[in-house]
Amino acid sequence: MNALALTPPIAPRANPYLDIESYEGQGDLMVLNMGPQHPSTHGVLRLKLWLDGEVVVKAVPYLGYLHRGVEKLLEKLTYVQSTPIVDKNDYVSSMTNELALVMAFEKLEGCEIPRRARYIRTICAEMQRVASHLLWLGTFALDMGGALGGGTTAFMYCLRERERILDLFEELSGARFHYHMMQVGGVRHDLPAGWDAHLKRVAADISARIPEYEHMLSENVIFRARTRGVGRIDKLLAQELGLSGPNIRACGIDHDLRRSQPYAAYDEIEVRPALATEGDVYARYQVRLAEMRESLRIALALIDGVPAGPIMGRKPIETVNAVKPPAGEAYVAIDSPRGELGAWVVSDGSTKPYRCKLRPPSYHALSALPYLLPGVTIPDVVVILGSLDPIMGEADR
Amino acid sequence: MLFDSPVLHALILGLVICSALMGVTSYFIWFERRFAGRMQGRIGPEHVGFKGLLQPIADAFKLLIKEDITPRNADRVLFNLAPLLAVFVALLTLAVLPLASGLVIADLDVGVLFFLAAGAMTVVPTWMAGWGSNNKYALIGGMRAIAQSVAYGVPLVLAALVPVILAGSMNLSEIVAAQAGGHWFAFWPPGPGFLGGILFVLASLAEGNRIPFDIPEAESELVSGISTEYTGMKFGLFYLGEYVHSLVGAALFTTLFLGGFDGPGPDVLALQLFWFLLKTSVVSVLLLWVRWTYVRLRSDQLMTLCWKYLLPSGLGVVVLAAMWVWFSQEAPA
Amino acid sequence: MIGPDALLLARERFGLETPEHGPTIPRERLGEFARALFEAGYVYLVYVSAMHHPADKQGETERPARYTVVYRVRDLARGLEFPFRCEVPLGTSVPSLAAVWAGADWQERETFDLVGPVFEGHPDLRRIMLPEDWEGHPLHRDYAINTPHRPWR
Amino acid sequence: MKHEAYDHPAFQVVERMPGLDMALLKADDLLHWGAENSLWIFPMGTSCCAIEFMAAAASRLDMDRFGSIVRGSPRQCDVMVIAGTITVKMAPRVLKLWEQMPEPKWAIAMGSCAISGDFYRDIYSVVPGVDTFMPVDVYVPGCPPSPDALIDGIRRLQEKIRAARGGKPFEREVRPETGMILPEIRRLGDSDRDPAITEAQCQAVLNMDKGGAERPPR
Repeated sequence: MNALALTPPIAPRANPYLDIESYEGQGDLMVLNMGPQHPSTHGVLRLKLWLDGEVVVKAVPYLGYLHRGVEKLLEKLTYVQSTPIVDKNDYVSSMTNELALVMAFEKLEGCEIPRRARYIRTICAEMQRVASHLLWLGTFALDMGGALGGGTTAFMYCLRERERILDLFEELSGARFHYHMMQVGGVRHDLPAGWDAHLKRVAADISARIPEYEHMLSENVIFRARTRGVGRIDKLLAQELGLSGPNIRACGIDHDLRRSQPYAAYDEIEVRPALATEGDVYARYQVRLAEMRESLRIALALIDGVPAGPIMGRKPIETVNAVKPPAGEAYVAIDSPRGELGAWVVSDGSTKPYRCKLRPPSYHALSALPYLLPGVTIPDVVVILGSLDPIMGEADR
Repeated sequence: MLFDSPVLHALILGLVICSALMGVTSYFIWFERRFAGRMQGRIGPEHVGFKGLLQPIADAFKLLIKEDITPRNADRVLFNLAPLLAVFVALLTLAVLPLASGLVIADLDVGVLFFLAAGAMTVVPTWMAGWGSNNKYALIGGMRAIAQSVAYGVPLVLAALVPVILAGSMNLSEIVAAQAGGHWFAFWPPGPGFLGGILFVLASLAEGNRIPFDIPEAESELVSGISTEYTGMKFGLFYLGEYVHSLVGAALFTTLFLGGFDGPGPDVLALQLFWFLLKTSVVSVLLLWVRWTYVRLRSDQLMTLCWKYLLPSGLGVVVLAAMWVWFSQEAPA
Repeated sequence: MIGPDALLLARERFGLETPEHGPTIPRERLGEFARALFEAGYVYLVYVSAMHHPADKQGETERPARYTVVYRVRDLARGLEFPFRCEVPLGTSVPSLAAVWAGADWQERETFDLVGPVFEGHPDLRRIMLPEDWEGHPLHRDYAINTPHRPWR
Repeated sequence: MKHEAYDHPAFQVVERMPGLDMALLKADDLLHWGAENSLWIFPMGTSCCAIEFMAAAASRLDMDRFGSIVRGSPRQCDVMVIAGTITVKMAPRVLKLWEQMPEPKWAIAMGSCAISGDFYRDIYSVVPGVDTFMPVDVYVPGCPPSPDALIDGIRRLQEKIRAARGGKPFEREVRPETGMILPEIRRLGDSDRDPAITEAQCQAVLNMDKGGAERPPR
């Protein structure tokens, strides 16, 4: 038994299947539905809370309000058509979605990706991570501050920076949101002229802004009081639930797919770990800020050395059934801003995948809620939910 | 003393001040949205009239024509009375506020006691709205308001005691007179006045349910707290009551700690009124600044703040003020 | 990369051949195999998923309609990974691993909801994605993609 | 012929007092000008369009310029912006929230998922277009529509309110027909939509919270 796994759990693990009738609190419990439409459930998640006064006794999350049957649709569409579908799963970082799916198809087909395409993929993934963490920081402060208050100010600042990055991607791929940038064998759009200067300007501005956010949030005594020691996850539970990305790195476990299974151009750059130890909300906040800085550093380091050459490793894709991998099975996982985003694809030799399962990190993050919420008051429910950074489009697929 | 009968005087002056305050509050809301816009790097209301000046009027008209919904099994009396009471209680404190020497609706000798009592009543409409609207979120908001009101009540009284001790009277006009000639309580006795002022600001922020203490009306977790079920003008009254309370809180702070209408220049009514309004607007802009910077506290953190930190420092400040008064008097005969 | 000790475990103790996508464990010994993996340090559950196969002929043997339930676990300390699976004909249930990995609870609920294998021994096997009163499992090969659901579509 | 709506005593007074009806007309005109210029928005954001909706409310394209702020509770809002895919499990909740909004209310269907279900429209769990169960005033096409497209949608809604107030005819916006296969459930304004569907939808909303769709866990 490796030492890392079985560190003593911090708090006795809450029982998510507590029998309500057998609970003897002072009065009877109030059932509160933080329903699918709620200002701070980050999309359409419904939390059924049993409250004793204002303390949560039991929490049952209900998902599925955004289940769009993506896995069934992927079985109906060919390999080439499936990239735009997956864009809309994790709509805050759609490039990383495409990357996971496309790398799974490439592993099935076994084609080789040119070095320039790998560089472009890494830079886009890292800038997408910064944009996604910026949106998370904005909505996280909004959850804490309220619609007409301090939280909105941090929200506006973060979205102002995010617009800069969206301009960058609009210049590269023509779209603000769903880029359809990756394809089997390489990348669809090449870097326009002057794009690297634009990227350097944006990256310099944002790395100058991050201390401003810290000055406004982490040096603020109320913010620290609201986040220190709240929603602590212990290491064993985090691993059993399959948490990944910032959520598990905040618990002190250095599980980063960019380093353990380097893909795209991560083998040519050294990714420094962003770790914290307590595993509470403040640790996740710190890990995400450190990751933003790290991603900007990686993007700046790579942008100068982008090699010349083709951006497409196989013959260009003209028809819809151009990609026809041999029968087989492949699982590829990459490190999206929310954690390990995997695609398990089974192909039966035709131009349509036989089965395509996407492994969303948000679904695993949400499965931690029944363990984290008992014993916590309502304002902390909102803060813990925000700190896990779930995206319902990805969790519900 | 108009028409030398206090009742007529109070009636007319009260009418004038309340209607003026309604206009000032609606444009204070416009100013806050522009101010927050500038703070957040965006333009506030812009296209409704010149620079958005007609925006508060448009909001008021829209609230007038909205359908007036009372939830079916809501407590009808409490539900409909709460907004009216919210505005009434917020305006009540105006009665004792001296705008200029002699220009005060009711020059009570127990002015400080009166506005503390009116302040303590602000929790009643919040709870009535919370209980009356038969909505779980509003109920939680209402319960939080009650727990919160006990916590900030005592530090508010202690903070208001400091100017009473320093001025030796509870009549607000005499407190302002005692601060005449630049001896403002916030600065002149360096110890107690300044600390008492900070305490008063924190407690009045909590009393008016303003960020960072807007826990009963917490939009992000309680949908919109106590005013979840209110539509149209009833919600408008709640919104107005909150802003009137923050303006009146700022006016109270200037009266008690910044010398009310005292300022350089001759004691002409117009000049005194100008000084009073200038100081009040500066203080209310500072409160706005606080509102758009800080995040919200949890209710139990507010309790620990009030009971463990504000209360002892309030006692300390009162003792300091008393010692200052004791030693500054010449030895008793 | 694939954990050597888990491969050893699968070959010696359970006598299964281990192709590239992981051994196929009979359903009776799945719980025991999972517990052995957990003891061996594979504490990180990556995912649980399933495939539905209609009845087909492989070579000459007639294979009934069946589910293939697929698991993948990791040991973060040693950086090892191990996929394994379990084939079950349509009617029978699969033992639930919710007692071994806490994460398997939601994973199995979603697999049951969309693909259809029943996980017996699961603490609360309800549908998680679709409304509770939904008939049928969408990811069956014979489930039409645009089945209507009155009164909304 | 006495129109039954007008035999309310208040209207008798208006008829008798000379000039009062003109005054009321002007007053109504003014009040609707207010409604037009302070549209408080209820963000029914479910998926990607909700992020673009936030970008429209953020600092580059500021919705506050037209006086439209975002409110959390449906009771205080005039416009419901449906941003994102509406699934079968979410539809009764959207209809219930629409019913809870006070009367002069409008709806903006933002994004092609809300307009017609986009490429998810023939999937088992997606409602093909929001106007199959609720009236929609303005359609903002796009996937996702850029923030200035949404603000153009809000301006179009303001023109619609201004035209309706001035009595000028304003033809109802029709969902952009792109020659796609129409869902069996006709849109709300369609002539050949059988009322049984509307009745079933309202019934589904009623027994929604009686555990109809969600059996509570053991």
